[in-house]
Amino acid sequence: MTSLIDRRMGIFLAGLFVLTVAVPVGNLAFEGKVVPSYIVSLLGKYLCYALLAVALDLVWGFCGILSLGHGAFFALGGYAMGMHLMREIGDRGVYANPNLPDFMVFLSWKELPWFWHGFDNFWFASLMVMLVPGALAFLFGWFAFRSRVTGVYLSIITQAMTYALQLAFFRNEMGFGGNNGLTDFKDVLGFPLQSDSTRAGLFVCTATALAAGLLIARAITTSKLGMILVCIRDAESRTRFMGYRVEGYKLFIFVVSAMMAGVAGALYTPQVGIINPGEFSPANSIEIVIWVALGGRGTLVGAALGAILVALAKTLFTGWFPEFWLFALGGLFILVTLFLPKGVLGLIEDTFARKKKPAPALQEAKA
Amino acid sequence: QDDTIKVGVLHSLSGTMAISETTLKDVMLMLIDEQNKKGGINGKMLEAVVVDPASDWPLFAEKARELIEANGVDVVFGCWTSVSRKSVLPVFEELNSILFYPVQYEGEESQKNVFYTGAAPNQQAIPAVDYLMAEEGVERWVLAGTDYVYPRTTNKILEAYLIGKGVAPEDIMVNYTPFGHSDWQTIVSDIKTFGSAGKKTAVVSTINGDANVPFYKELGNQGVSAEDIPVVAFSVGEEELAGLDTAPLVGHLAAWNYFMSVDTPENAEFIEKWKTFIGDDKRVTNDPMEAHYIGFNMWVKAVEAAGTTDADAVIDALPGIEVPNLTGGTSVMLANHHITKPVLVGEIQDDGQFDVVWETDGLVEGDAWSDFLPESAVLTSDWVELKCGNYNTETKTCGGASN
Amino acid sequence: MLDIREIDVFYGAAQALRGVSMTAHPGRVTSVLGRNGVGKTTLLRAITGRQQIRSGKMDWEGRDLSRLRPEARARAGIAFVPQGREIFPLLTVRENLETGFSLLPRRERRVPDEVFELFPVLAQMLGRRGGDLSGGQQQQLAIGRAMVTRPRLLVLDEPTEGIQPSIIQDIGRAIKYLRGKGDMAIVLVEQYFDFARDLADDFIVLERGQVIRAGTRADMDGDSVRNLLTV
Amino acid sequence: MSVHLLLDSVSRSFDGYKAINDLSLAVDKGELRAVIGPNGAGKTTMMDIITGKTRPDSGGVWWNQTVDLTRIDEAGSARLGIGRKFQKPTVFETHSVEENIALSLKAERSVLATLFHRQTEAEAARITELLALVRLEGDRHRPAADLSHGQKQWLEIGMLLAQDPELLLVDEPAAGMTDAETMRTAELLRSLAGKHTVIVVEHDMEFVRALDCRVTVLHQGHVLTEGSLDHVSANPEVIEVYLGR
Amino acid sequence: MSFLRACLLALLLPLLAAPALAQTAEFDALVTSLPEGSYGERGAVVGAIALTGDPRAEAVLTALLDGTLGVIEATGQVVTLTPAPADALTGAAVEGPAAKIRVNNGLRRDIRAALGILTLADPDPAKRLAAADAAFRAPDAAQYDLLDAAFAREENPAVKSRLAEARAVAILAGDFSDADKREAIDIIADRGDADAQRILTPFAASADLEIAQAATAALTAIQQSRMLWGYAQNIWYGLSLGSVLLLAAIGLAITFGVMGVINMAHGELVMLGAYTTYAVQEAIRQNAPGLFDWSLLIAAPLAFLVAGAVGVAIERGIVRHLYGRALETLLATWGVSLILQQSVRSIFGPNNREVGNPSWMSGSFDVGQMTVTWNRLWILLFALAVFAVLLFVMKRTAVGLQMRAVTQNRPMAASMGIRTNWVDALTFGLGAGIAGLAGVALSQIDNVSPNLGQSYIVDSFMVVVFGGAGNIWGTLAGAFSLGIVNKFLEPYAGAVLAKIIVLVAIILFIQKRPRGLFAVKGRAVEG
Ligand SMILES: Nc1ncnc2c1ncn2[C@@H]1O[C@H](COP(=O)(O)OP(=O)(O)OP(=O)(O)O)[C@@H](O)[C@H]1O
Ligand SMILES: Nc1ncnc2c1ncn2[C@@H]1O[C@H](COP(=O)(O)OP(=O)(O)OP(=O)(O)O)[C@@H](O)[C@H]1O
Ligand SMILES: [Mg+2]
Ligand SMILES: [Mg+2]
Repeated sequence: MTSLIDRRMGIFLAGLFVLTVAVPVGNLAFEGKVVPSYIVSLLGKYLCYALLAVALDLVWGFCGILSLGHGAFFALGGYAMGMHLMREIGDRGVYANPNLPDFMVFLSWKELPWFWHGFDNFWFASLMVMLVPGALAFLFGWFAFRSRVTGVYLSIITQAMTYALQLAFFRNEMGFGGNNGLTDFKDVLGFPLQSDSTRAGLFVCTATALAAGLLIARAITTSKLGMILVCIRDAESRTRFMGYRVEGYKLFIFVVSAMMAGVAGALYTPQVGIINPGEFSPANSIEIVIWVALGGRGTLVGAALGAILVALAKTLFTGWFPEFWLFALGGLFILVTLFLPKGVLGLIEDTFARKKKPAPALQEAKA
Repeated sequence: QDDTIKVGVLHSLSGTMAISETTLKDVMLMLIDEQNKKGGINGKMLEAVVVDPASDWPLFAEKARELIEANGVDVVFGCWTSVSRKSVLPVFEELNSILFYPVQYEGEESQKNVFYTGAAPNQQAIPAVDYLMAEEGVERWVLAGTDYVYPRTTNKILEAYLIGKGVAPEDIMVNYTPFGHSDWQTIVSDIKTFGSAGKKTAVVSTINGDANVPFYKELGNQGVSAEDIPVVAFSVGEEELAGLDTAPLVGHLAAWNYFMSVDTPENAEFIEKWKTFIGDDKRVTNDPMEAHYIGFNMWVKAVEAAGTTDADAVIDALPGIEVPNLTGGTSVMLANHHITKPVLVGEIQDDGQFDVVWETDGLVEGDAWSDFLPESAVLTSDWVELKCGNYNTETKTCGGASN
Repeated sequence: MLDIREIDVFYGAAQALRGVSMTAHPGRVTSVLGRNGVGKTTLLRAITGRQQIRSGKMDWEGRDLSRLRPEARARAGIAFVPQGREIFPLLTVRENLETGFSLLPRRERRVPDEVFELFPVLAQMLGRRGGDLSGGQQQQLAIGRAMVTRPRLLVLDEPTEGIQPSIIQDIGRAIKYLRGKGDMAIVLVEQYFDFARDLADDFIVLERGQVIRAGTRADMDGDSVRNLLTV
Repeated sequence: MSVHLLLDSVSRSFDGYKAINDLSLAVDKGELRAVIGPNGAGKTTMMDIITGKTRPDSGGVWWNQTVDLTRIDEAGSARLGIGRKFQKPTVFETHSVEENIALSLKAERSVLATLFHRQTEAEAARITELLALVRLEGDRHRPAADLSHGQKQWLEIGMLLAQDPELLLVDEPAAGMTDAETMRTAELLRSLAGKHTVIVVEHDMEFVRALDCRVTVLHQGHVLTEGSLDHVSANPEVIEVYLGR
Repeated sequence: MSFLRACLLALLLPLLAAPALAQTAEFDALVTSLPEGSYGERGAVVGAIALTGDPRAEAVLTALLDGTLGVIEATGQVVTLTPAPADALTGAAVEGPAAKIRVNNGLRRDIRAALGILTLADPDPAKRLAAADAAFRAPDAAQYDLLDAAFAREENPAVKSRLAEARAVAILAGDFSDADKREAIDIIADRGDADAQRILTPFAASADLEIAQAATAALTAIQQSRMLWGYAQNIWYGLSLGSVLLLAAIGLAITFGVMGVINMAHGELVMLGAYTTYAVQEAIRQNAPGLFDWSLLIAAPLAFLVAGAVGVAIERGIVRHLYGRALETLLATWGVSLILQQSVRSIFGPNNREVGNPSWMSGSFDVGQMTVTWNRLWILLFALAVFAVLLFVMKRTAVGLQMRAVTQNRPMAASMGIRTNWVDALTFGLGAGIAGLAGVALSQIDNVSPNLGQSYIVDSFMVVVFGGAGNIWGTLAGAFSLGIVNKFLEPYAGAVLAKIIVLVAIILFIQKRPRGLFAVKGRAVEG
């Protein structure tokens, strides 16, 4: 069957590796002159998005589950990590309360709610980063797939899920800092978050996670299981008649994807310094879908590229023409759909293919 | 090294908050323009650097970093929502730059690099409630707000305050709604019912942004008049009213530190300039605009005094700086990085303006840490003497934050 | 009459028809024969405008067909019974039939009686959704639907597929009847050799996208054509 | 011989329309059975019920006299060993012809097994063999979407064989095939009988004759008559509703 | 307050009887001093004006209350501003810039109190009713005689019954006999509303046993009827919330439900409708203020056309190239929505625009104990009308049939001679146009800002899918059931939790019915 690392994956991973080495070195060795510090966390953020896009592509591109709620898994991962970072502040908060995060103190919480326990331990938190989104995905998927909720119905209930979570996390009673979310992080594993070397370290972690995510996704999609996922995408009912329990496959990939999204969120939180319910907003989840569609659905590398491209466009456009950037971004989306049916990756590959060899010779129609 | 002084403007020009923040960006451009006409500062021209954080909180942090690191701005004027401010705080702290924050907020914060030119709760909520109690004889209270930190905190402070003033807990009704709530039928009818208990009732509204228009429309349509149940709002200003037919709302109240209708020469001049700058005779001015006006002038004075835009020097120079505000007084930057402001209570008129019906005797000092919350009553902020934003007066230590 | 000359059709880079020519005349049935995957459906798709031809000529009643969009071809009197039936699944049987009205003048907008005479089951099932019908019923509906438009060229792709023997006979009779009226040309793709031979006035045999045999009914008898269809 | 599949007075209606009406049918192990009947008689619906796609309103469906098929879903019935070819060919369009066959091969169907599956020599050989049988060797690497209608029919037959089921439900296999291929298909199915139980639905009487087996005639969701082809086609009612004169 | 009023009354009563011409000079002086002083001082002046008994007092005070009393700053002359500036005292026309005299809540209350007394004998029954109402709101035993006299001479039944209630309140507030009080309690109890409940509550604990019993019995009855009315109220609120959801979603039921295009720009099309309404109202305000009440009727067809035209442009320019690639329409229409949002922001500015309610859309009326606001009622009717028209078009017309055929199988529809291009454009245009109509209605209850669309898009998709995509009846049922469930939850759970519960309920419901409330069933969809 297909090899684990095909050409496009190879090129992307090689590029990623170069970045992983060059960015921290360029930043640390030259005191930020070659690569300014803010570029490091910016790129780190992009790579988190890329991992999130890969996670979505896994379920959408290969299994046809258009999740409009993947932001929820990302945010949950982010919150799990945020909770740890919050705990790590200890008594250095403004109210100097060693047991409670600031927002709890000033909302007069008397003790730490049960679900905050354990998060002072980094490893526990790291586990939760995957387990919490994974558990939610399992629960949600178990019901939905068993009931054979598909297509737009599934999309919309995933949207309802993330929307409900957004509203819930807004509530101060939930104990997650309400609208402001979790902020004011000081350090992670004892390394101050505001230092360049920590940032570089986080960047390397993110790049590694992305590479690992891509490889895992690729391993899954090139396996027989991956082919069955595509069967489910194209003709779900037919797949059942072949004896495959569709719900099991969907559940598996949905949970894997949710965990991957959770990891992306966990890496995101320390790099942007805040996690708040805005991440649960339906619009955010739609944007993830847009990254994947723009990059090229069902291509993994394309999804990652799409995420990076859109984020980059947003960064540049909001700075270049703050008043009109929506025109540029909106126009970009329209043009890509109209003229690049296979996404940005398709364009890149077509250009290369054209350079390599002239148009493919006319094949014989076989009878 | 540069021959201009760069001023960062960090306000959302798109997304949900653009509705409020775009105006503040324009005000900043106007103020910078004016200053340049006066010859800049210390012989250097000012240059505005505008970016769009698009109502996206993490993007605020990214853009702040970009402004400071990539664009090399010396000061940033920006943010509206608390979460956006929270999001950029670490950036300003790390890169040691200056942020002027122009919006009323829940307090409970004082940071070395941030200057709060909007109202703290004691400069808006408490005086407004005092007015209603004293002048309108209100005994029953509806605290209605959008479900997020500012209303939650403000209502918490108010509840503590009201109960301290002898209001019975059953005479306080607290109600929260989601952002952008647009169906107010049930809540308005609940308010009516709550208000028909025989005691004079008022609504203290911390309803945010877009939700206000449908709220007031529903109030008007269900015939809740200001004479029966006045609503005093902390987030509704001239800009918000510009989107409403105010005829049914006449008499409802707002508490601010500035109203466009205030009759002072400074204000007249400001309004005049604003209308010319924006090229629209119908545009209104509002409280956060004045906050930027004050903040900007304070910063200019501080830079002039320090002779440099170097952040540390300016931060040190700012406390104690006095500039005239638009309501006829002089605002002072306090050691806790908040400013002194008058508190005005205005009634909505049918032309969309507020008529000031009450104001505090003198200027009120912004208090970073509320005296009505037990945990923060013991805290104080002083960046001049104590060099601490959260000094605990009981243990005589500075909380861990400033290391 | 329909006059097709030397047309080439491609799917992407793969050529499905090479220099195919054929004609169809009013009052005559032209059978298109060939094994699986030789390009029969492709030829009909080219006639009805679903697939563009790359070269060659297609004339219908003196007009150049190749530039017309599918609906214009329908309006020019060409009706299509596609392989796979393509019933509008969520429309009722009645509505499926009525989709043919759009190209008729207002007064002629009714379902011809022949349709229900030929396929009585359709009359019983007028209110049911097309997609719920059995395969064979759908096939009957597809033929009936094509007849609603009163075509002058009827293009049928394996109309007997999945249909019970008695109705196959009826369809045969119907095609004969339509041919007998003399104003309709019929192109019939059919695998069921006896049925095709029975009806055909002219025929062509395709093999790998090319016409390997063409002739009239008389040429079809005997084993030579039948042999072309075996592997 | 034991009864392999038993339908015991099964009924099913859709919005009041009785598609299957008190249908009883028994098929022995290794038997080849043809089912004919007018369009809309309920033949496809019967297969839907056997495979768990449609639940009957009443009646029982028994597998090997022990397993109640009405409680089992599509995947479950496939795992029991019931394979099906659909009336309207449905193949996995983006997969290549070869992959379509490979995925159908009899093998462990669990998530983990497929995740770690590696294709064996034997499997590869079997695929080649099947492709040759359905004459799609040349189209091996084409996406199934590109096949013509008849080729998809053949591919489905190939997929069905790859599954190697105990019971084959074959819905109109000869539709869209040339007469010669129709005969070949009949031969193929006959060769399967004995080792496998086969139920074939077809309207082509030549084909049914070539199957040379017991024939069940369905009409309005009910068994009209049963017996050899000659026997049933002599039945005036069958002639009336089905064969025509 | 009430002491002041009592004094005032005591002074007023004889004055009402005596001719008051001598007071003219004093009246003039008082009126001239109206613009000056604090609100408190001016409140006293208002009282004094009423006391003069001058026949012009009512007109001046009414004008002050309505905000049509002004002052020419240069001269201090007090003028009435409508219809044309005229001297408030002499009625002579005057020239010059006049500034409105401002009033605050307290002053307004003073004016109303003063007016109430002045207008109990007004020839206009509406004013008498208002006066009676005012008296009812501010119970005052001292007013008893006055009310009793008014009651005795009143002939209008509506006013009379209100006067009876006002008198009853006055009795309950004063030192009257127990029998009188019991009778008063009965009168109040008949109202059966919140006011009655408020007034009677203290008497349930009265020392007099009979009074206490009467009050308690009345209160229980009131409570029961109020509970029933509460349900009615919730249903009504639910229906009206549902009608808003229906309007927002119904266009989507076409573009998404029928055509299968994930139209993320739907919200922006709604927004365009709202902005069209704004533009129409602006034009009317500038050119023909008299037409204001017609503004919505003018705006509706225009909004349909504007949004419909934009819809057609989107379909022709973009969506047409994407049939068969359903999910990519999401990407492209998201792009369109960003562009539309920003365009509106650039053209109209980022702020809310003012869209007024025509008079027939303002205010409310009471049905029993339930308040029904006119705008909600009209919106409900409008939504139902739009729904009915749409249903008719889709199910009963040839175009509707063609639309459904084209969306189910585009190539086959073309082969049947249907002009698919035209029908596609028309269908999308119809969906978009209906979104525009929704915008007209939403402009009456919500913000008109560039964000308007975003706030409805999630709900709209939710409604369409919950109801069952592809079924217009489903959209109707979905909208109303979500609306009603939401409104029944809200009083118990609060707005935020209610919304969360509804979302979770949708998720659970879809498990039970995986294709929505009005699922399209059968072979066709199950595949
Ligand atoms: N959409 C398509 N894309 C690419 N190739 C196609 C497509 N449709 C058909 N083909 C190829 O074109 C050739 C002719 O196909 P066509 O459908 O015309 O055959 P046919 O003669 O109708 O066969 P059948 O009897 O099986 O219906 C076949 O080789 C087929 O694989
Ligand atoms: N899901 C459904 N909804 C409504 N009616 C159905 C459904 N499934 C089957 N039917 C009806 O049941 C009857 C039997 O259909 P079925 O497909 O089983 O017939 P069949 O014997 O296979 O016919 P054919 O030979 O034409 O394929 C038909 O009238 C059909 O319309
Ligand atoms: Mg074919
Ligand atoms: Mg069938």
